[in-house]
Amino acid sequence: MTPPALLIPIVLPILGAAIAATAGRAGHGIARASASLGVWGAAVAVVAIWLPVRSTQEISLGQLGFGSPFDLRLDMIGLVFSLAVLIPAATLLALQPRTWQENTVAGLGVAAAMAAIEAGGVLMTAVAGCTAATLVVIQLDVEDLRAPRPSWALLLAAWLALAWAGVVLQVVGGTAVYAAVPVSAMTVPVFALLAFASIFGGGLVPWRGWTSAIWSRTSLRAAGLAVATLQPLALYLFVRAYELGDGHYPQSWLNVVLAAWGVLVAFGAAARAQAATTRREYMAEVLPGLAGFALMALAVGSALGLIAALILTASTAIIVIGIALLPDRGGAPSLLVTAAAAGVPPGLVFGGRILGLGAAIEAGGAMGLVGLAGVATWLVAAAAAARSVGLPAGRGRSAVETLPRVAMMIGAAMLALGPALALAYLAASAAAADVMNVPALAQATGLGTIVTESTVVPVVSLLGPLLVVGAIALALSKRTGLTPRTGEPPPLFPLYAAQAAARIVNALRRAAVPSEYRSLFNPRALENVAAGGTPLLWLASIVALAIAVTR
Amino acid sequence: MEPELAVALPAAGAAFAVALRPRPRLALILGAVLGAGGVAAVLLATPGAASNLLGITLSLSAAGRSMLIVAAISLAFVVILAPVNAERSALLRWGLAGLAGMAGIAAAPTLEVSVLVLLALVVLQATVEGGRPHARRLRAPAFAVALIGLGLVFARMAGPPVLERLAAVGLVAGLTAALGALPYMHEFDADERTATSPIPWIAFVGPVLAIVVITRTHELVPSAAGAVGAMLIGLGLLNIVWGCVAAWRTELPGAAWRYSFIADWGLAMCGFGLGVAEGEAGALLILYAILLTRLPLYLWSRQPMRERAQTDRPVNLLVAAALAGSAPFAGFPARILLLRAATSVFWPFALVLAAALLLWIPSSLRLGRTMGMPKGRQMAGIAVALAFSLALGLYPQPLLLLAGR
Amino acid sequence: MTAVAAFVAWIGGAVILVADGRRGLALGLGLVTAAIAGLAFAAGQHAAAIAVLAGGAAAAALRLRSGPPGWGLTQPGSTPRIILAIVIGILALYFATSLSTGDGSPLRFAWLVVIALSAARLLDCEEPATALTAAATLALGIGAVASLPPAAAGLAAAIVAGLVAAGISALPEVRPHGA
Amino acid sequence: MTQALAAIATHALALVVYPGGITLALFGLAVETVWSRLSGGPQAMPRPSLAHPLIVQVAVALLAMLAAVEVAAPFNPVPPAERNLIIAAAALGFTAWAELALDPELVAHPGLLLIIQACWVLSVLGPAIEPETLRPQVLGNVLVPGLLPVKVACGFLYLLCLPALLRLWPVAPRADRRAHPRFNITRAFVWFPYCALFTTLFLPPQGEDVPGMLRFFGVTAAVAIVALVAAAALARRGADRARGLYSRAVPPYSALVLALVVVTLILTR
Repeated sequence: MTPPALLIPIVLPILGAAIAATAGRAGHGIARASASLGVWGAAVAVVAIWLPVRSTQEISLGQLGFGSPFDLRLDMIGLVFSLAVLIPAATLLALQPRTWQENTVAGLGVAAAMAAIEAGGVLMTAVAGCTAATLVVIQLDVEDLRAPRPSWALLLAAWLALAWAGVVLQVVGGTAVYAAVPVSAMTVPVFALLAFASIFGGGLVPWRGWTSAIWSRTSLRAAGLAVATLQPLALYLFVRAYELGDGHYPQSWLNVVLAAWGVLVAFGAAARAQAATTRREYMAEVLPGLAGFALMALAVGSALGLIAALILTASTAIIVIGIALLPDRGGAPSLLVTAAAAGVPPGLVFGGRILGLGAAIEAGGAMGLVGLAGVATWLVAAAAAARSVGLPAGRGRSAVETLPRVAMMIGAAMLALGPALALAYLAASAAAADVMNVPALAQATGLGTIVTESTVVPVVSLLGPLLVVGAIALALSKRTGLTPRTGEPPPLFPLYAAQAAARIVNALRRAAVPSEYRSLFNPRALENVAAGGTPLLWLASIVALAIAVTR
Repeated sequence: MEPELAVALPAAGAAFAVALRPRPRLALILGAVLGAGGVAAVLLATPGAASNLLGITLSLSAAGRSMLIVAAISLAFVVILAPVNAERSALLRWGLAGLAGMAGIAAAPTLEVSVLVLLALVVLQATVEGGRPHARRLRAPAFAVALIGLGLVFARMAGPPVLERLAAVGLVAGLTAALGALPYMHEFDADERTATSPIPWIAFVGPVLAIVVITRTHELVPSAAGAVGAMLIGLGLLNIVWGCVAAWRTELPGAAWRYSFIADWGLAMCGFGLGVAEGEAGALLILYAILLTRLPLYLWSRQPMRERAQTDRPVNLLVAAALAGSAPFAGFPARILLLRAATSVFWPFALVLAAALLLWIPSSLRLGRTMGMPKGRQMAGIAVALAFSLALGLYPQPLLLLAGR
Repeated sequence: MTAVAAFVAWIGGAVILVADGRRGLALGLGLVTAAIAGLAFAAGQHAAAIAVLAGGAAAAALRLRSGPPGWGLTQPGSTPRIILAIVIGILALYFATSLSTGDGSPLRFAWLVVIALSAARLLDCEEPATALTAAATLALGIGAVASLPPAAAGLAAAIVAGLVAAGISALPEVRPHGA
Repeated sequence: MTQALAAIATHALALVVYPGGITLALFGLAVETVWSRLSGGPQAMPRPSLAHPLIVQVAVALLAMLAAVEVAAPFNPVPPAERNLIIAAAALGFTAWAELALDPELVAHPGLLLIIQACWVLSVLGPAIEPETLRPQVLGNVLVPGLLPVKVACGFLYLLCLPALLRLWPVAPRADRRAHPRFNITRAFVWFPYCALFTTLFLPPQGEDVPGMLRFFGVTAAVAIVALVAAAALARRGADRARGLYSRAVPPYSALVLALVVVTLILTR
């Protein structure tokens, strides 16, 4: 493969979107096929480009004009995140019906996300990421204008923050290209900007952020794609931050703060999930919870943590498909997807969380305490998942956009994939080596076991038999208790903080200038004065300017 | 002789178009040919090379030349895909007159001559029949000319440094007044024809004028560069905040569009005020975007605004994204350049700027809706405007190179 | 000589600021033209002086064609304008003589008063003829700044200024046609 | 390949026979029988259908097996290096929620149970933070004076939580209106992992010989007895007192333990 091939994974979804836009008017089927084929093509292309070489490939296509070179790069980290974006997007585009406009915008959004991942520098990632975010917002609005969606301003702020981080790197270090930034340029302010971009761009917040809110939409076609596109991008930035800092964040306390934030995100999601009144509300909290755990693992700062984060990110990418295709009603599909997402053993999420939390505790100190909180949070999430089985369905979704059997297969596959954790670990450790020094211990892992600092996790030999025994036992068991129960189960604990926050927000929204003072501030009068061509204002302004500059 | 032709050919085109008003098609053809000749002259002109064919030395700077080219592209594109209710020959007539004036402003040997050309343009525009009284239409732009004139007088005076600063006040305030930005906003009637409204100043002539005035100001009052920068940034921020908030909250959609131009100008003023190459490049990008995207979109929004048709289709949202400066459109790289400039000069300003950049979103969503449900030529026009914005956003290098950046 | 010319320029500008009739406006324009031409002569810029004189004279003459009839010099409500003219004169004197240094105070005074008084007139008029006269005066003032030392544009600027001034006065009056 | 198959075979053996499946079932049934007698419940063990067990029982048994193989029982086929505390904690933690999901009648006051479970997690993982290890037997072997207060405090907390986690407290589920506690087969599966985990974490490991094995099971049984006695005492005092203890006493005590963990962490660094 020649380096220009790196353009293919970006171009193919654009091509698919273009065909969807031009030929899609003839029938939504053509649009659906072209958009999904474009994205599938990109996924295949990414693998085909990387496999023959199995090392980083780069291409530089000159300057773009705003201080950023048009550099593309595909390394193992890029490959992992590309697939984390492309596979769920391609699957959802293929399986769910959409209008040609939705297909077009979705295809373009995926292309932008690919460009963000393949970008060789921070600035290009910012431009491409902002494009992806913009297209996600448009896609959500096209689907349903009045339904909840992420705040455009917040997303723009996030990507602008990343752009600012890029320009700071340029000013301080002379370049914002990932591979060339001097370690000294990766300062705490730069990291803070990057973290802001990541947290708000990906909705990684402990309160009910957009990743939860969009799940209250009537249709979840765009919501699934939105999370599948933007959430991995957010985590990707934190991974690249390691590369910028030569395997470290600028200060070790940043790791602790970020990991604690990750646990808070997961706890927030779990707390809301356990108080959900419908199954839809519960499902809304699954992905933020998964992202929170991935963030926590990522922030540990060790190779094991990063590997766990990559495994969790990949798992989340698959679970997104299941959730997006799941009907609101209960039953085996719902139970399996919920169990897989909650990290029930021997699933892949279980393995990822074991590694991530283990990495935190093995790191010791404050990080150990964060790990402890992480385990507790996991159990809260498990309790919420258990409670969700008895919840009523919610508002219900159009049957056309749900595929319970596919969702059930995904859930079952995610549970059965636990024994493949070692394989995932191998791939993730190869990817982690792109951004940090992976100790020989971690690299020397065989196909069956994972060696951590203090233990060895016998993945295949332990989880394999467990899976087999479990499958046989479950096949023989009597299925009772899976039917929806009457009455909504009470929350495990009330959300006092959320209620207080909601009260404050409502009070702020209702806040208005008291009527007796309204005459003091009359925007229309102010506009009339400013825009009325008032010579007195002009003269006063000149005097003010003269005084200001001659003082 | 390219600069002379760059002025003369569009001027002749405008004159023919006026003279041939009863025969609009002929007027259109002749105007287009002469206008194309003028643009060819601009294209062939070597930046910085002087020509003295008429006893007056004319030369085009790289930035001025690039802005003229972009303005010509904008004009051609607006004329070709003219809004349904607009008469193409009228658009071309006024566009060519403006282009001739802009070429004159850009090619003039001194700022005084540029300002005289501007005054001629101001009076010519005020002479066209419009909705507002003649004297009122003349007032603000002519006052701008007077302010620049006073600035020039102070710049010519020998004496203490305060004189240079006063000169800077005159020049900067004059430029702001010529554009119609805050606090020197021109009277605006949303129903007025575009040609006679303040929009041409802020959206068509303004970019070239700003380049000329700012370049000359740095030459005339070099020791007051700090004061010039401070004033531009101060006024820029004022215009950003006011423009964005007013574009969002004001009652009439037409006025909202005008405020949106003001907000963009605020950004450009900040870019020029920062006084570093990246800032100027960012400001230039904003000005290109005004000419190639915001102005054409404004023109195509006028008919739906009259019909009070507001929709939220994908195209409206794309327009909103382009106007808001979101990636991948032109505003985003411009903002990156501005942030870089601000970071290298005084990073807290970058923070203020970054926060201010978010103010564009609500107003842009509103403006996007005013495009109605575009069809036919309007749809094509909007698509081309968005394509220009996209090209500028993804690959601004060629235009910035054209401007010598 | 130059001081007298500068004083005449102020008188001319003041007349334009105060006058509402076409004759008054033409007179003011004529006085300003004469003053600037005189200053140009005094500075040795003969060709420029002629250009300004020609353009200004034509503008003044053309002004007589249109606008409110009569002189209109002492219309009710003109007192503030008279005071403004005096204030502008005093301020210009301060800037031209006290604040700035070097030769050519009358020249500086003339520049300042012509431009400031025409700007003041532009801000306070509703009549097209008055506004156009102020604009023509402004053109002459800026032309003077460009054509006289220490600026380098010389004759070209004077010709452009003369042409613009004459052209402005030649334009027809426009009345609003409604929205 | 042979090694891999051997590893699979030994782990399968551990899961199904010892210390998993059969072992935990025998241990649990014995203890549960004692508890049934103590609490005045049915004297005879119900006969679950081995051909078609209830799904909740299967799920809990699988989780309990996974937890059981992580304990430091002598002759455990799973090598000591391959045992992991988080797997044990997570698997045991999930048992309660598997019951809530599949048979909510089994779970009383899930909210309070969640709080107790959080306290229990602290008691399990608290001692692991300073040594930075996840091997359960290593933690059991820690006898550093500086870490002993944490270990003792966590051990006590573990024992405090045990009756609630095993649902031995006199707090009945809303749907369960029986006068006496029923013979709980699902609970029988978790007796061994809970008690053996305590033995593993808070007492030094026993030798890999028969006396060591007897000692291990003796201590584990003693832990079960402590839990039974505590549960009986709670039963006598009534549901309200039990709820009061677990909602007003155990969480503050856990906070103290957490503070102790933090202070120890600071002092040892």
